[in-house]
Amino acid sequence: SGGSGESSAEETSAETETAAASVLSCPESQGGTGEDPGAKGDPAAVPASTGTTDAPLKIGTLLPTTGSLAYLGPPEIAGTNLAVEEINAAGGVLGKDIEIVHRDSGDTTTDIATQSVNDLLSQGVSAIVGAASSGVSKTVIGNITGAGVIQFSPANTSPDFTTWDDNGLYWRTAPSDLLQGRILGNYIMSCGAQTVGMIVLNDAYGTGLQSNVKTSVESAGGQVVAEEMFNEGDSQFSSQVDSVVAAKPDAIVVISFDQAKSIVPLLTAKGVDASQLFFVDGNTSDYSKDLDAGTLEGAQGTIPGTFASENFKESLLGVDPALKDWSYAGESYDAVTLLALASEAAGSTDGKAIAAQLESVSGEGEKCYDFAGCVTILRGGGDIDYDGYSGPITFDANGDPTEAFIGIYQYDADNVPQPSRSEAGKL
Amino acid sequence: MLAAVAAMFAALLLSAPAASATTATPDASPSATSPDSGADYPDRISGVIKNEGTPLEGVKITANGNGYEGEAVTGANGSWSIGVPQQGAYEVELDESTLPEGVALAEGQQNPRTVTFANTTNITTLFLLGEGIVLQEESFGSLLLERAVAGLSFGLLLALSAVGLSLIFGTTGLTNFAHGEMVTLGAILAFAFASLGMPLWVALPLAVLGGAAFGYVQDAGIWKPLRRRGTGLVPMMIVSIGLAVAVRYTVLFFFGGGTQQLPGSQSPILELGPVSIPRNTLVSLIVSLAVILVVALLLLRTRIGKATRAVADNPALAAASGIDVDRVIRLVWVIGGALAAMGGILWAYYRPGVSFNMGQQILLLIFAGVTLGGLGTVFGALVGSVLVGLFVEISTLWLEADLKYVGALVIMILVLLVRPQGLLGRRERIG
Amino acid sequence: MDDTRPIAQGEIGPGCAKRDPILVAENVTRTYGGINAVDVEHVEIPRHKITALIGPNGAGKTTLFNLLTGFDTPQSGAWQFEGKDLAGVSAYKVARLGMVRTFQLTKVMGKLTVLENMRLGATAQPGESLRRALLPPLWRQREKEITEQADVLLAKFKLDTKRSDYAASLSGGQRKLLEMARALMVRPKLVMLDEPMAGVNPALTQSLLDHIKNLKAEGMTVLFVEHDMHMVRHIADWVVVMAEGKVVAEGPPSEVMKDQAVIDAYLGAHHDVDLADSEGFEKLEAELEQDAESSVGTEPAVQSAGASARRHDERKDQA
Amino acid sequence: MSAEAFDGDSVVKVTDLVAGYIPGVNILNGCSIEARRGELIGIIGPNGAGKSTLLKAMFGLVKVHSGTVVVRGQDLTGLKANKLVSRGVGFVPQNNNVFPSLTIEENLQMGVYQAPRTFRERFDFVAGVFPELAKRRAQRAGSLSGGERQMVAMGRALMMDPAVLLLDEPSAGLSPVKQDEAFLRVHEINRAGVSVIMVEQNARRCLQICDRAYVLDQGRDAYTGTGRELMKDPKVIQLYLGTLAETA
Amino acid sequence: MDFANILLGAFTEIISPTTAAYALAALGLAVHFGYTGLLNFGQAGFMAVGAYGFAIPILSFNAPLPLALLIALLASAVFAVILGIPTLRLRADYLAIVTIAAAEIIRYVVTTNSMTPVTGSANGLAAFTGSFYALNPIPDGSYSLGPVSMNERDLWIRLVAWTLVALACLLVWMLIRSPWGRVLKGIREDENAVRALGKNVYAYKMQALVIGGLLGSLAGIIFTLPRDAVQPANYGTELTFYLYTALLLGGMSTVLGPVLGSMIFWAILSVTQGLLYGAIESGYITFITTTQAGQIRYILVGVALMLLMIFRPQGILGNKKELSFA
Ligand SMILES: Nc1ncnc2c1ncn2[C@@H]1O[C@H](COP(=O)(O)OP(=O)(O)OP(=O)(O)O)[C@@H](O)[C@H]1O
Ligand SMILES: Nc1ncnc2c1ncn2[C@@H]1O[C@H](COP(=O)(O)OP(=O)(O)OP(=O)(O)O)[C@@H](O)[C@H]1O
Ligand SMILES: [Mg+2]
Ligand SMILES: [Mg+2]
Repeated sequence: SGGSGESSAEETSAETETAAASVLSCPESQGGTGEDPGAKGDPAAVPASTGTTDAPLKIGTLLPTTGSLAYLGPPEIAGTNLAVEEINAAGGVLGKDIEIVHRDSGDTTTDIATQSVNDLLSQGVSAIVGAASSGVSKTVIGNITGAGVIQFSPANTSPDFTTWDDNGLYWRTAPSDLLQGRILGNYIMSCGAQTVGMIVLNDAYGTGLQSNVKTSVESAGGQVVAEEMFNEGDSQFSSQVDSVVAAKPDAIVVISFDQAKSIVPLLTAKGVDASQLFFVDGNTSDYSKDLDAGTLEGAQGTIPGTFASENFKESLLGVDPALKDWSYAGESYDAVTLLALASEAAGSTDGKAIAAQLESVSGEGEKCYDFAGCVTILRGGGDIDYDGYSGPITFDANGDPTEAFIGIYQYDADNVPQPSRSEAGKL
Repeated sequence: MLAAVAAMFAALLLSAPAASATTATPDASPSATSPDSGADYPDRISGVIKNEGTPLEGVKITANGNGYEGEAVTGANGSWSIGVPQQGAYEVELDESTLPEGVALAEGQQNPRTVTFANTTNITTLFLLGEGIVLQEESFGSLLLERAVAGLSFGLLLALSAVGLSLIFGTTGLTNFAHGEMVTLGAILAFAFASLGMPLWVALPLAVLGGAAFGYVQDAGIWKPLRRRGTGLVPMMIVSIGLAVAVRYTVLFFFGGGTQQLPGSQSPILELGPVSIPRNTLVSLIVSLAVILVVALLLLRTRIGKATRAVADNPALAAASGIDVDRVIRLVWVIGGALAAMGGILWAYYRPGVSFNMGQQILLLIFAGVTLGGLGTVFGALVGSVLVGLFVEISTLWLEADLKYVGALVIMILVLLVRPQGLLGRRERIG
Repeated sequence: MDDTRPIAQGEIGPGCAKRDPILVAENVTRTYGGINAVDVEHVEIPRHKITALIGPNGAGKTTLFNLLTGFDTPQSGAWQFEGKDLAGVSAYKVARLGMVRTFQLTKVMGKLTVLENMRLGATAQPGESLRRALLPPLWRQREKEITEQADVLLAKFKLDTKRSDYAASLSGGQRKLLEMARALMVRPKLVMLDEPMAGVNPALTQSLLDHIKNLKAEGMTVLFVEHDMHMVRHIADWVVVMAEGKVVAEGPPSEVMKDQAVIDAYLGAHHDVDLADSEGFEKLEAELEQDAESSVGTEPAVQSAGASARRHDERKDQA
Repeated sequence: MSAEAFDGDSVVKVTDLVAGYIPGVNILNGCSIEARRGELIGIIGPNGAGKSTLLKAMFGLVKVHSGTVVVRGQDLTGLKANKLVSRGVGFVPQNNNVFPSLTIEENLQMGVYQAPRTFRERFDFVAGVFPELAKRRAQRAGSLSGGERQMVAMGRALMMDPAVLLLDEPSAGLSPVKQDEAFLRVHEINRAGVSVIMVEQNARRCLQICDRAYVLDQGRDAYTGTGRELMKDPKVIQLYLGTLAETA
Repeated sequence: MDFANILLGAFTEIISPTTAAYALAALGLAVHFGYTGLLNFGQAGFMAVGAYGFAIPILSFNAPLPLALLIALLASAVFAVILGIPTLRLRADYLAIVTIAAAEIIRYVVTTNSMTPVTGSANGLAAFTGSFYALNPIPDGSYSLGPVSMNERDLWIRLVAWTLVALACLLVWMLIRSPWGRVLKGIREDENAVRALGKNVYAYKMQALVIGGLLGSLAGIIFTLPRDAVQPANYGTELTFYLYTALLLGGMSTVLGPVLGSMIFWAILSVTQGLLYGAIESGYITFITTTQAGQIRYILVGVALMLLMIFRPQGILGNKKELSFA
């Protein structure tokens, strides 16, 4: 991947000399590949658990397999499955293999989530990993946390959950939009843009990012000259694209999920240079099959978390060979691993007891990077600090991660995002 | 904890040279952009100095705070960057004497200014020169023209699907909520055939044929048996909802939830006088119009066309006139399926993109078009859909973009207030 | 109540004034595209009488009914019912005022039983207001009365056996009967019947005529459109003839039916001829053919009908 | 025109027909009628007797539970309507007998749906019978007056040129002249070799022109005889014909 | 595969407040469509008006519960009237599309970002049911209703919801068997005939629209209470489709049909899920994964819907005879 990163760097610098003044000049790519956060433990060398449990730890998932976010489901589910595999290979939690039950979250139009939650709760799960969409999470958070079960989202980024009245049972591995938005906005300005246009998905995710990008653009002295919203379920974006292009901004941020696949061709057809385009985690994905080669070359995007390592990708493919995307796979993996560790630390599979341990297994203590490694330390009486695929993960009392890396990616000539640089931030 | 972050970051940086060993401009030298101080510090204050879009080289910036002073001079691309030892508040100043002749800071730009940073490793501040940020405005006329063209294309595309819907409604009385899925299927089939390696000129007609076949199978498998049993229109409508759900999720099952592109989905923009229009859109505009006119003429002029209207009016009497009602309805489903599939393909090029719910997403607009024009009339479907398309696009001149369908829907309601039978529909005689 | 005073005031003729009109229409016009469906200068309908409105097909009789009862709006015109101006008044208000019409193409509430159809016609049912509907004691009594009234009418109209069947299961003639019986449930001041007996069995028609005459005795005014001249002759006190939207003749039935213009345009010279008697048949035939000679060539067409029918047979025989 | 005209072979023979709309409720309870070559058959009876049901059952529009319908030697019981049309049977229903959104001309075209080439010729014939239809051929049937619709419905049947014609109250709603005209044309067609079965409430006129007639009551053929016989039968008069026309 | 658990799941759904909300809304549709013939495809809009009309006053100006309730009902009555003015003159099929459009307009308007402070835009509103649960007289603890156990909060909302359903059924039943109801049915069959008999058809239609709409908005409130959140996306056309499904499953011109239909609808959803996931998790089905099961389940639901309508088009409680006169 380093090889293609190189060519894109050349391209952009070449264009800086020749192309029109509006073309941006971003800080040099630092390249980089995803690295495992640290050495994995040896599952064979894990000592036996000191605690026991009557019922094995049972975790439910509430991830989208239908509805408009259906494409986000597979990597997330694979992430959780991979974690479960690894945990059980290391002997499970409290002496028993853990169980995982998958249910569909649908999207907010189908209201399938409530039903799935009822089903999961009736099966006695201790924690539910999900939902992906902040909107869905809001409709079920009362139900889940009201039943004394942990809700652990790998992908909710809405700031609202920070202050939600959740009995301390809502947690998430995805950083709130605050950080990604700030870093992206600032990064765009550091590329020399003065005016920014945005095409934004009108939902918790989109508007959260949008307002943070806007704040940082404005505080850097730039101006957001066009903001066009579209709704989930909208499917043609010509008016949004046209009016953003009409404002002739130096940079255009596309805050969307899959809709980017329809938005980008409209933008580039209108003569927008790829290097003016910026994406976010919802849409910084591989477009090699969707767009003509070179279309996105030089465009950039941010994804929270460190770059997905080759190792991790391979392991995920082992779980689900059909995977194409990696979005939130790390966050999902980390969610399950953290739950298992906290359960082990609590010596219990009760939701509230697990929740009480989440903060401590994520921060302050001896670094460890997977279940086998961490649980070895834990059973040896040590204090652990789990760092996962999604970042260093240290929870605050609200259940939010307090620090995170935001990876910046740059598209190569094949329309594949390549790691460009990484910025750390605290919340 | 902080140390841990730093360590992580260091690890990343360390891995970087390995990856970029062959890079022409080694990233270890930020001096490629500008020579500055504090290159080793991870926390940086930076910016780009441009005058009317041209980067300025050699402008000097200083940062002062927390007992540290750093300075930088802009590079060839106008960018500057000062590393600082820790986050916090710094006073940043642009040395105006280093600006070229005749260039000054824009009005209202503070200099020096206080830049505060917390929690992120980089902070940017811009010094705007000259007139600062100038907002770009297009004239209302050209905006209107642009939206009208977009609306016309969108409307014609809706019309193609709407004609199929209207035909089926007109002949069988069925409000077919599965029509969206028939639209989707056209695009999905086109995608499937194309990804089997067929050239487009084979894949697209095959997809239309597939749509026709779907219409045929639907009628043979569901609607005809239901008619036989004398099932009422409302239960049939619910059946169509069930069918829509089943088909939609079957497509999801095989196709997945993501968006895919058909070959040739990115098309250049053609400039025709004052109008600029993507090539694909222009082609689809012409195809829609031609197909609709042909269908309309067939219905008005041919025997079988008249038979469809006769069946619509009174199936029993149609049978008593020697019309094979089932055959006529079958034909209508086949044509409706083909038109929907064609609409789906054009829709996939217009958006652009193929997804499992693409038809469902425009179903309401299709219905609105059909209704506005007058249910069951082909020209009504055409006129109504074009109006819906135009209103969707033109209303964005005043409405927020996320309300763009509202404009069209309100107009439809208002028109029906004046003409309850739709624009081209006919009022029934009482008594 | 045998009122033998003359109906018209002054000279009898199209649009003449009546001694005691219940309905007066002035300059009512309605055009569809190019067709003048209704163009009535002046017409008055006498109170407490039975008036027949006759005229060729497409003369505008039904359209006039639609206009007068608020189901259609005229291009111009004014009309008063019992002195009240009705132009622009909506259909249900017209009915409330006591002017109730039936439809030529019957309208029955298919998925309501025949009895419910009848009950729906009744007026002054307090339970029809939303507020009182929830308190059955307020409307039970009235419901009982209504049902009795309905049962009497149903028996008269020979629909009693169909009382609790869905109206959708009625035969064509039974629908006509229900339509009329339902209108009578309203107990209107003026009942306007649009071809009430078309499709009704003649024996039954005959027995209903007395009922209609009784209505007059009860103080109702009847205006009806009918093509059955026996019926017109039998019960009408007054006949109004329309043609091409205009009132062309008026008068007592015996007079009007002797009017040559009416005979030419509407009745035909031989409508009383017995076709069973072959002489009569030929008379009529000759007459009609003579009429038709002026219009499109009937003769060759008839021949061709015969010819092609024979061809048809041959075709079948070959098959 | 009558007795000598038919040679005895039966064109339509309905035997013991039992039919109804709802399972379990029979409207026709074993009804038998017959029309021989070139005969004009009248069917009269009180409202709700099942006359229309009989025609619809013969034409495959109502479910036949038992009994047979034989047309020119072929058993056509329960065949679909359009099949019957191609075997030379034409039908004019009592209600809903035009296509409202089609123009008059298109309505008439539907009459010759299976033989579009004959349209010109047949149209001229129908125009001769009902000149007003030709004059307003472009008007939509839905906007026509009741009588005009009836003319269109009759016209459509006359277009068909069938071997057997089933008419359900063709004269209802027509003005007296038009009624006479209609009866006369039906008679003419019949004389040209078409067997006609006609349901009528204008019973006297019907009995006057028909060769034979059936009186239908409660789903059965109660009386039968030549038109003239029935017209004179006091019981028939009392129960079905009334005396109104006579007193006039 | 644990059949007891699957049945338990189905039973849980049958008594859930969401099912009660569906029942109320479908009952409203029975008034609209089943009895008056108004093909209202905008019931989701009424539900949205109820939900937002309830949540906004509480969140925006701290309205007490009864006031919020009143505002919600008033808002939906006003919506019904505004909707009725242009639409009640329309033919049934036109009305269907216009009401869908109106409901979608409502949804777009509460979704638009320009009204975020009031409506919360696409995120919706949350945390407004405190005053409702504060009224809960049931002491804390765990209660069981048959095999289902629930806490005091769940019991309270179920009690309220199903009591409302019962009251609404009673109300509709009384209205429909009154002469007022007869006029509605007459209008359903032929409004011109009813007009000719001197009834103010427009007013009756409006009354029916308002009553059904009020039931819809009550349903909207019940729907939000257990979630403590309103989400605009919940109120899309799909919801109306499902309501119609429930209505027709039960029988459209019946009072108990909509209630039964909602129960069946949710039981089908739950059982298909239970069977499918059960079969996969216990290894009976190996060729699909649980990821795909969510999709298969919907395919099954769609097919089940079709089959039900094909084999019992009049609904469970409906009268087959009515259908033979379409
Ligand atoms: N909506 C309409 N559009 C066009 N023409 C119409 C419309 N309504 C009526 N007409 C025409 O107006 C004329 C009068 O029709 P109307 O129904 O009043 O006749 P009528 O006297 O009742 O005839 P009939 O005795 O046949 O019932 C007819 O020629 C008819 O075709
Ligand atoms: N669609 C239907 N469903 C159920 N019953 C019906 C239906 N149509 C007619 N009937 C019943 O069948 C019986 C015969 O009806 P039919 O229409 O054959 O009578 P008819 O002899 O033609 O009467 P009319 O002279 O009034 O037209 C009547 O009792 C009627 O109630
Ligand atoms: Mg008339
Ligand atoms: Mg009949």
